[in-house]
Amino acid sequence: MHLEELAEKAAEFKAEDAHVEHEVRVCMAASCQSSGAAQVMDALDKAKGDGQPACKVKGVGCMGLCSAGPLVAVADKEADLAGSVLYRDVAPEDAADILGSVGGSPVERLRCPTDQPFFARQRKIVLENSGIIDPNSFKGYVAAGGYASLVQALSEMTPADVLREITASGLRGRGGGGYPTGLKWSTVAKMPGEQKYVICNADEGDPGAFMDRAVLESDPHRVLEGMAIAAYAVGASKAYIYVRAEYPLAVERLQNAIRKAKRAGFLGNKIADTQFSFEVEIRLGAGAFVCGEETALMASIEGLRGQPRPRPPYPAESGLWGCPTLINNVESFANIAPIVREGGDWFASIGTEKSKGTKVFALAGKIANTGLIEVPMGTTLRDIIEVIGGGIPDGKTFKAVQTGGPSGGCIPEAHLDMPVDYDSLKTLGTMMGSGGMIVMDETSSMVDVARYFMEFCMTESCGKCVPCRTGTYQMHGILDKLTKSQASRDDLALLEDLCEVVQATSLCGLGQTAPNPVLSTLRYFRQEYEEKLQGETGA
Amino acid sequence: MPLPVTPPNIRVVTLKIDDQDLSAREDETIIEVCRENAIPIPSLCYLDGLSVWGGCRLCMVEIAGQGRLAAACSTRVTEGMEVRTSTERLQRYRRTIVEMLFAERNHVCSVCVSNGHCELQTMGQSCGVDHVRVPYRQTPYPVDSSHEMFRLDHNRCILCTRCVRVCDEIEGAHTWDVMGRGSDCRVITDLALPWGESETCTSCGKCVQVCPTGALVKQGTSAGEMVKDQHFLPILARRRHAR
Amino acid sequence: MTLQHARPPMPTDDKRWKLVNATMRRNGYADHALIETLHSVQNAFGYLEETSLRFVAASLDLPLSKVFGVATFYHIFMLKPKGRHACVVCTGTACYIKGAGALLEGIEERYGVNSGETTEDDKLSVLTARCVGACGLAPAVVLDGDVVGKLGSDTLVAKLEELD
Amino acid sequence: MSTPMKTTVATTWLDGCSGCHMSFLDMDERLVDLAQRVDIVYSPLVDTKTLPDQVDVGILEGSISSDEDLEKAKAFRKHCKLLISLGDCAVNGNVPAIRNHFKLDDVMDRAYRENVSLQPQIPTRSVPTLLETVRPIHAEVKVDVFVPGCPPHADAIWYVLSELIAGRTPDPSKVTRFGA
Repeated sequence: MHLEELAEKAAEFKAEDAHVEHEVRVCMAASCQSSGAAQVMDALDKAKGDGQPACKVKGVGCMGLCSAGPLVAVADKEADLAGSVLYRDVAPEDAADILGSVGGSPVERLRCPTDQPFFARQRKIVLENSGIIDPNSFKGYVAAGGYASLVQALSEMTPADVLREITASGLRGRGGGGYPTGLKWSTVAKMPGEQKYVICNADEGDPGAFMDRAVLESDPHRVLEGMAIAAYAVGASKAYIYVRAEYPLAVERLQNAIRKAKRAGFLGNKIADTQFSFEVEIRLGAGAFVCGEETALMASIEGLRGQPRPRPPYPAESGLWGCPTLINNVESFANIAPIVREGGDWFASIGTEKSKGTKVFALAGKIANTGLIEVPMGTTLRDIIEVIGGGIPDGKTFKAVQTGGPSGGCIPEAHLDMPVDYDSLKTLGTMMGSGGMIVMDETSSMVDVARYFMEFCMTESCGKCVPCRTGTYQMHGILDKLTKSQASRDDLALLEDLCEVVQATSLCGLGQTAPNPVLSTLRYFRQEYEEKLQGETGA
Repeated sequence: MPLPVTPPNIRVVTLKIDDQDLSAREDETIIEVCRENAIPIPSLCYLDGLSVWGGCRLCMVEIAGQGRLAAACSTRVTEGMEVRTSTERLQRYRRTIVEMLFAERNHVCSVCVSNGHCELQTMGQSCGVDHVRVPYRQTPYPVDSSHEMFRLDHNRCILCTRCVRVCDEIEGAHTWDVMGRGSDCRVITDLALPWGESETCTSCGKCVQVCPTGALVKQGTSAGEMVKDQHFLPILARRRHAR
Repeated sequence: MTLQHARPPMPTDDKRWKLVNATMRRNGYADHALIETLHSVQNAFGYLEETSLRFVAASLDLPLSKVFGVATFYHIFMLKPKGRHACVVCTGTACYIKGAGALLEGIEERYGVNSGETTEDDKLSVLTARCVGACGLAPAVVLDGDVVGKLGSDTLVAKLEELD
Repeated sequence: MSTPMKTTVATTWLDGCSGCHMSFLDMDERLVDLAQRVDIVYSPLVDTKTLPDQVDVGILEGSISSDEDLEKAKAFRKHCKLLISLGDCAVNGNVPAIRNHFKLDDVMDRAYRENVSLQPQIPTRSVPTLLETVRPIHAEVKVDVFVPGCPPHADAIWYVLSELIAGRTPDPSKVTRFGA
């Protein structure tokens, strides 16, 4: 198949909806569904009946502002979110009013302005289709230009060409570590061996992070397309998506997408009439955070206890069943199709010097606009929290923002003007992580937050290595004493010692980063620890 | 007896360990080279003849030019590598790790059948653990005496998985494994039922011999009487490997 | 010398074993299908009973201890039956910051059960999850599979009371 | 009367078997030598019944299991310049701490009711109240030197005391260990 044929197909699919002028898009991602989006969709379908042929009620993916769900957008067919009329907190009873407004004046009482910074300040690459196309529709994805990058790669590029574009793009792993994607792909491509694997890490585990979930629920084909391009570039023919069992909707949509892509010939044997064959299988996680670590994840795919093993050898040399294996996370793969389409240089023109492109963040906690955003790398924390996030609700003041989940740290007010990228966050003692941002206000105790994360690491420690297994237990014990004002100054010193040992000696990333929330809160909020010391009153 | 043949394509590299100039095959790990050259490297999970586990983290060493410490058991030597095995920092970390092991379960050395012959006890002494700074976890564990020849005392287990590996890799029975996660981990036989009821145990006793502490012992031994003998392991491992 | 491995017969004539068998067949009875198979046992029977573990071990030719090790490593797998209703309280960061602890306390106060426990009348199992990804609705619980968000402990207990 | 040149030493046993003190006596003829250099100002081994205000070296055997043990440990800490934890019970709880795996009430019942045939009753007077958990000395007061062992060998005690008297910091790990 050539690009022209695919373009014809896309035009054909578009033509099926030629009579449609307006779309009523209902967010059917997990968060809005929990607020009753399915009932809203039903009501809209019923109210519409066979009337209004030029109007189509369509389930779409995440529109970002999860706290205002269920969200419904009324748009001209080709319009994006900014160009649509958005309604918030929609109830089934509002169906008739919304349908009545199509092509006329908006329902003001439900309106959620789309010119507010939350929408206007975003730049969407990963989420470009999210909230616009129907994630269950293969045709919708193709009509929106989907699979063109795969076909382009297969028909017009050599694997080396693809590697060159990915390397030129400067894309770095979105799972948190920030390892250059081009370098990783090239390493796997260079490895000898008939059998290689591609793995998509969709075991999004950081508490407070739901970016990957939204991508999988909103635009599953894009992830498959990225994986297929990766497989072509590195010489793999088999892939696994390791996804959390706690994300049933994402799993369902992925299964549906795989089935349809296979039927259409974008997965399976001889894709797009080339010699390239590619199979994708879903593997369900079973409730183990440590399986986000790549070697533990591979153990889990192999049907074993999800325990990490020492690296090297890295998965690129010896991964799944000892074969060279490429592991990237959902968001990394979701960036691939646009990079191939627009070119590596285009991608590299977005973001900062060392962190290219955009990043999807999940805003949660004590912030007005809870939800999902995508901004260029280098956007300041202040912009994200105060402008896009709408600041702190209930008249409270900002205290800290936590990034990087249990491996990250808390950033105080003083550093809010830091542009967000991999390296700047590292200098602040935290990390990008997968993109969760939890905002805390003056009522949150930082010692308590540190204890919370340590408890998380303690229960998620796999138990293999001694420093992580016993160290997280001991650190948690001291933090617990601190929150109860029962700890002494010696305990605090011991806590700092343990942080150092666990960080330096643990086997995998979970243990090595488990002390980060403690260290960063000690760095910026030591006062709060001091105030908690037994028998001592705060300074 | 024919001399062992070095496999083709395996190069010899030169490296420095604690200022000693050494040469080694490039497929060797740091701990192997150290043991060949009588440079002490502490470890409780590594055992010559079993697969590498990398769990105790006592063999961490410093490598010049590398920010992170490396585990000697799972790091191969490279040309020009400079290794330090016993800096002040490493000693401090090892001491803390051993302390946390003592605090995790109930190692009452004075009344242990392995007293005087226990690798953890010896490790504690050599790391300068004269007391434990962290609080003891104080969780009681059961003792399984159901096997007619052997006994399992979870109170003295350090989860090194030597028993699991020897049973799987050398004996081939895979009677042992680990259940649970984190601090709740426990070694188990079959479906975590009493050892004496195991359908797969061949009573070969290899697990008992490789256990570094008094967790796996012979029935009928009393305090200080359990002496382990691991000389069979490299021999069996070699012969199994040769096949 | 190859020793043939004989697959065990189904433990009972319960039709649900066929579902389990189907999963294993789909994966070619490969040992790496263990976790998939345990998922399908739990979906079919609600939990992993000793009989199931033995059956799966024998079918996939895996050591019993390995199967048990895997089943107890992953928190999703239950070795005991659950109550008629399951309330999973999300303890992710966003929910924690917004009061997941109070929800658990509310349940404990009313029903006397903590996370991981089931009420004596088998009505309700209380569980926790590390993050259900519904941070926009914090604090959230998953009640019998449905996410319910923005809860206070009073409203949650009221909802639980409505269950039969 | 002690000459001012001599190091003053106080010892006592808390929850232990007094075996460490026996090991102390096992220094045999070296005790004569020791007596030239130290004055034992308070100890179950001597007659003095009150702990002087200022002592150079305090030696505690046994773990802290009762309110009386705790008081003694605190008094030693207060009056001794340097405090030694002698033996495994003092250093890590050892055998007395095995009772931590049971509820205190069950321990009391076992000792005073279940195993008693004549007038089983829990004593309420003239016995110290047991603490909920048995703890090593350093869990309650700061300890300067730890001498593990069950009991530590007389040679180990001799080594530690000689080093201290000579003004050096001993390294007990060279000569003793847990359980040794």
